[in-house]
Amino acid sequence: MSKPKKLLNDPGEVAREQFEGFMLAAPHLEALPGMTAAIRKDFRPDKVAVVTGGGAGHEPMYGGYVGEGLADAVSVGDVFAAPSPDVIVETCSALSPQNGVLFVYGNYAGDNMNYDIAAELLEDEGIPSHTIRINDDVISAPPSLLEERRGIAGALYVLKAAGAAAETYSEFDEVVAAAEKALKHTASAGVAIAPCAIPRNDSFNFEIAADEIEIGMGLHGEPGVGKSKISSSDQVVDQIMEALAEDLSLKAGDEVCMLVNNLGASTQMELLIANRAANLYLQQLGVSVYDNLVGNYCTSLEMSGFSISLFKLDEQLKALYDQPCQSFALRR
Amino acid sequence: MSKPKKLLNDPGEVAREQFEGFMLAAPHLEALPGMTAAIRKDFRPDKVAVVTGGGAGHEPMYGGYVGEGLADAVSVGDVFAAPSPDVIVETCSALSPQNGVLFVYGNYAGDNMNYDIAAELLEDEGIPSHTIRINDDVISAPPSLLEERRGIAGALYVLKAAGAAAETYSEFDEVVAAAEKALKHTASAGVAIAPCAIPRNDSFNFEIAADEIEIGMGLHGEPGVGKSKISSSDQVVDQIMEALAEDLSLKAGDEVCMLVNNLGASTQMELLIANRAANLYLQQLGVSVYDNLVGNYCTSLEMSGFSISLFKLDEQLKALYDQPCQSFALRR
Amino acid sequence: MNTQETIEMMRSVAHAMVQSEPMLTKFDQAIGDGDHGLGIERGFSNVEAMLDESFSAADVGQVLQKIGTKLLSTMGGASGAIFGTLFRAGAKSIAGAPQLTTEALAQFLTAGLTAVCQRGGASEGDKTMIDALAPAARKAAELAELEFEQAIAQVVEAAEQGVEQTKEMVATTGKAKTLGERSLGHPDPGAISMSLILKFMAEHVDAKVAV
Amino acid sequence: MNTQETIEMMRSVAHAMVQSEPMLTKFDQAIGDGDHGLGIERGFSNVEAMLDESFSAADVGQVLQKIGTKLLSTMGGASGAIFGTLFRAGAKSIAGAPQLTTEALAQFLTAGLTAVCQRGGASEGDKTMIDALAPAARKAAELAELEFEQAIAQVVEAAEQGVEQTKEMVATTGKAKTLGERSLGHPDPGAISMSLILKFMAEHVDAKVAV
Ligand SMILES: Nc1ncnc2c1ncn2[C@@H]1O[C@H](COP(=O)(O)OP(=O)(O)O)[C@@H](O)[C@H]1O
Ligand SMILES: Nc1ncnc2c1ncn2[C@@H]1O[C@H](COP(=O)(O)OP(=O)(O)O)[C@@H](O)[C@H]1O
Ligand SMILES: [Mg+2]
Ligand SMILES: [Mg+2]
Ligand SMILES: [Mg+2]
Ligand SMILES: [Mg+2]
Repeated sequence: MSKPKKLLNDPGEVAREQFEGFMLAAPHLEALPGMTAAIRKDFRPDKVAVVTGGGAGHEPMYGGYVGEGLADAVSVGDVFAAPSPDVIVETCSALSPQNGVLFVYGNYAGDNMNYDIAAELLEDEGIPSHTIRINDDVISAPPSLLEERRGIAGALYVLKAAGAAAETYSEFDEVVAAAEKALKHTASAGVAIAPCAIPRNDSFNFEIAADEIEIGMGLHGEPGVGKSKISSSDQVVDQIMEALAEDLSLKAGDEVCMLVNNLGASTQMELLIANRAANLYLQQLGVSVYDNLVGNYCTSLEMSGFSISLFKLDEQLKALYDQPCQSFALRR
Repeated sequence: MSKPKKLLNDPGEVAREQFEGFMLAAPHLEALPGMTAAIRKDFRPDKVAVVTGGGAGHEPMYGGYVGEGLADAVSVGDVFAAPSPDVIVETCSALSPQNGVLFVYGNYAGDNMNYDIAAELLEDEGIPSHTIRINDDVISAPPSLLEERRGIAGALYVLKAAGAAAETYSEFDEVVAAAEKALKHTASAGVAIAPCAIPRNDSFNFEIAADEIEIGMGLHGEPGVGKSKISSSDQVVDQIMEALAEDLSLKAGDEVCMLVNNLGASTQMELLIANRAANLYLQQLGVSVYDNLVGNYCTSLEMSGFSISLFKLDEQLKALYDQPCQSFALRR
Repeated sequence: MNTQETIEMMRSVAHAMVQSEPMLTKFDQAIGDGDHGLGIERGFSNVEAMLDESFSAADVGQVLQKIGTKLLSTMGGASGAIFGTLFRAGAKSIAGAPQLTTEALAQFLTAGLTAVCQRGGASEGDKTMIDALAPAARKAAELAELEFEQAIAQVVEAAEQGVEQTKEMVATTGKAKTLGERSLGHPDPGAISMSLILKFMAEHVDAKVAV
Repeated sequence: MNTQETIEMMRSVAHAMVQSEPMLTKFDQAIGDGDHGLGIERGFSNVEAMLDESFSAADVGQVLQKIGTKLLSTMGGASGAIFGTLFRAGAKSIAGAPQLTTEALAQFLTAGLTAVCQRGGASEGDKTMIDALAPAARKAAELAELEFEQAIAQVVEAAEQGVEQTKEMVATTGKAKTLGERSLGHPDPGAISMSLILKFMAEHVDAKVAV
């Protein structure tokens, strides 16, 4: 078995060091002293505060989506581990939010529990909040078990819509409704061809044979539809697109944004080749692509593979998507 | 030995397929029929035409830097192979340039010869051109042999400055002078920790032992300063930064843009940790960072490692950097 | 066991939990995301540091409550919330208790169990630490009349049997959830941690008896 | 050798060059970027396709010139420019020649050599295809009086000796350049291609004689 190989300093300090490195490239943010958490310097306390976060290891998610027209604050945990309630509470308090907090994060047991505890503590302090758990991974559970679905790269679209809504709408409930609609309009699925390793561990989190792939594998190696023999990129993309099109009930005339996202170690070439097939699939369906992102937007350390996310537009969501945004990982 | 593993279709068709996938995500460009080449739809023939290109395998370089405020056209060859003179000539002709062509590409024997032949053919057609060969890799040759230095990720800064200059200045020579100055103000160096493989080949282009790295390794596996035992990221970054600071004669009070670029398969976490050390190095030197990019800007297929590029600003270059740009891989 | 003895016991439990990282990592790699050992190490090394010479607490309840707060605030991940909740809710139920008796332990585990089930929405049979915690709580209640030092070994046994049984369960929560059938045959890492906490209590007690 | 025979010979050269891809790839992986074999395959498969039944040319010079143009326009990379230039400049020097004699070959190689040196700025000893081309050109000139069929084997031998010598050279151009000392011991892939082109000419001639 090959071993993970990374160029690091103390592997126990990666979460802190990567956050410091990120902050240096994100001068529009202010770090909370002693924590891997940050807020927008230009946050207006009278707007709804969009707060995100999760475990480290998915860079540039989530910190990369904090900024104008996106989220307002982020809390980061250790690698693949949700941040603790204390950090989340301090992050929110640093915003002094006057119009409530909208939590937007991935639907994982650890995040859910830590954010729920934080929300209860905030409520004690008189800060109301609402929670949106991103569950865009259509392979992770059937439509009948939506609350079981995991959150992956589609978070980008939900954060974009929530952030734009928070800049536009003054009513808390309006912002919540827009973000919830965005989530319903987002569907994602991935494929992994090689594993990832937590820096402190000297072995990979899972194994995939040299001639195998796994469609639907999650960001931490959670299984998808099972291992299969490696076939062609086109075939894999078609299988993924079919799942997404079905989930969003796509039909001719629909308009979507599409993200082809690197899970980590795939070549940009593989992403572009997948993007080709994904576009051809939509063309055949008569669905048009309004905007198309290809790159490293939500990673899983050095996992090799990619995910595809679709964001089905309507008039409102398109207007929100069109609003400018400025952050480390997304500028429009 | 581990084998390369990629999710592709026909490995002989990667250059074409990745280009098609790229074009679908770059609606501001128009492809030349039957070629892996494209021009800006909104090119104004009266401005100086900035034309770039090179072998495939470095995505999003170079096509990703074609658009408003950047290059005007790109020609792409097969993997790690310069485009042929025919393609380059057709690319330029498609622009119908009325104010000359400024070629900006990496300094490699193959590119130099094919672009030189193209330039001669263009001259026969009455289209004058000037050539800038990017040679930002400070490890690849000493300052006394500048013309031997290879071009790597620093191309981004030269294309940014050349593109902005071409939008701003009407005189051909002014644009050339600005781009040449930008090149002189750019220095880069990289480190590789794992090799890359051309998709058609079923073995890697070179080998690095599990406990070794190579500082200064080029985009195609060209050797750098020799193999060394893997140490800490901080040590490697310091060594790279020292080479860059010396080359640009950096001193307290200077201002730079900095790019920490993924060669391919490194984790975003490693990039951010390297970015931390690179910033700390500059802070200690009293050099301030005006803008800081971290991500996949110029890759070498699945090579693992990163490069750091510095762009030393003066008033003119800062003004050019500040100009807006819109492309697949760079938006400001 | 008085407050000072409880502090000493929990210090050695914390130390031993930190040492268990590699083993826990292996099990979370098998059916989870590989970070459970590191989370336990992070949380309990903070607990160990807190329980230094300068640490003091009014009573046993406060010792356990402070441990819970430390776990909750420093661990993160599912297990930070879960074990933090266990210690905090359990401690609240024995607030002011001057001695850690078997009855107090039973109360602690039972109240903690209720809180954990509420917090995470899981119940017995879902292949979580609950499958070690619930039988341990029942056994402690059953032995409530015995001295702590005499009861603890059987409580550990109950927890370890619970761990054994998780091997036959299909995970329905946490990162192992979607492993489905593939989680069969592997024990739940959180359940192992639960049983280890109790086991290291027993080992500390035994070592003291031996001395 | 007349025009039609030259076409046939070059068709079998092209075919054999395409077959040499794996071997050339290995050598370019050793001291270059691993694409030389693929470039040769790309260029010569286009040449082979061009030289089909419908292909016609006025004279030997035109055959070689069309081959050069095809290589230049389809290969890309350093070798596309280099081998394209060799064929185009070489062919120009024997424009109108009705027969491919040894003298014509010598002229072709010598003029091609000059053009290649000008194009890329390299010269003998820099560990490039020039190190196979230059001795081959000299040998052909030396044997100019002999029949093509009798001379070609010795021209191949000169080229192959040139390839051998590249093993002792340190690359100073192309992607192998910065390998420096590490390129020692490995032959130059472009030099191998140069010698193979001549060798496959000789093999075609031999096969015809044998028939
Ligand atoms: N809802 C839940 N209720 C009780 N325990 C849970 C729950 N979800 C997860 N766990 C426990 O947490 C353990 C995993 O902890 P850890 O690896 O730290 O969390 P994560 O899943 O966030 O990586 C599991 O083995 C399980 O025992
Ligand atoms: N300046 C030059 N003059 C002559 N031949 C050269 C020159 N540069 C490179 N070559 C030849 O090209 C070969 C490499 O070709 P190829 O792999 O296609 O090019 P690239 O270096 O662009 O990958 C080398 O082995 C060498 O023989
Ligand atoms: Mg985790
Ligand atoms: Mg090449
Ligand atoms: Mg875990
Ligand atoms: Mg080559």
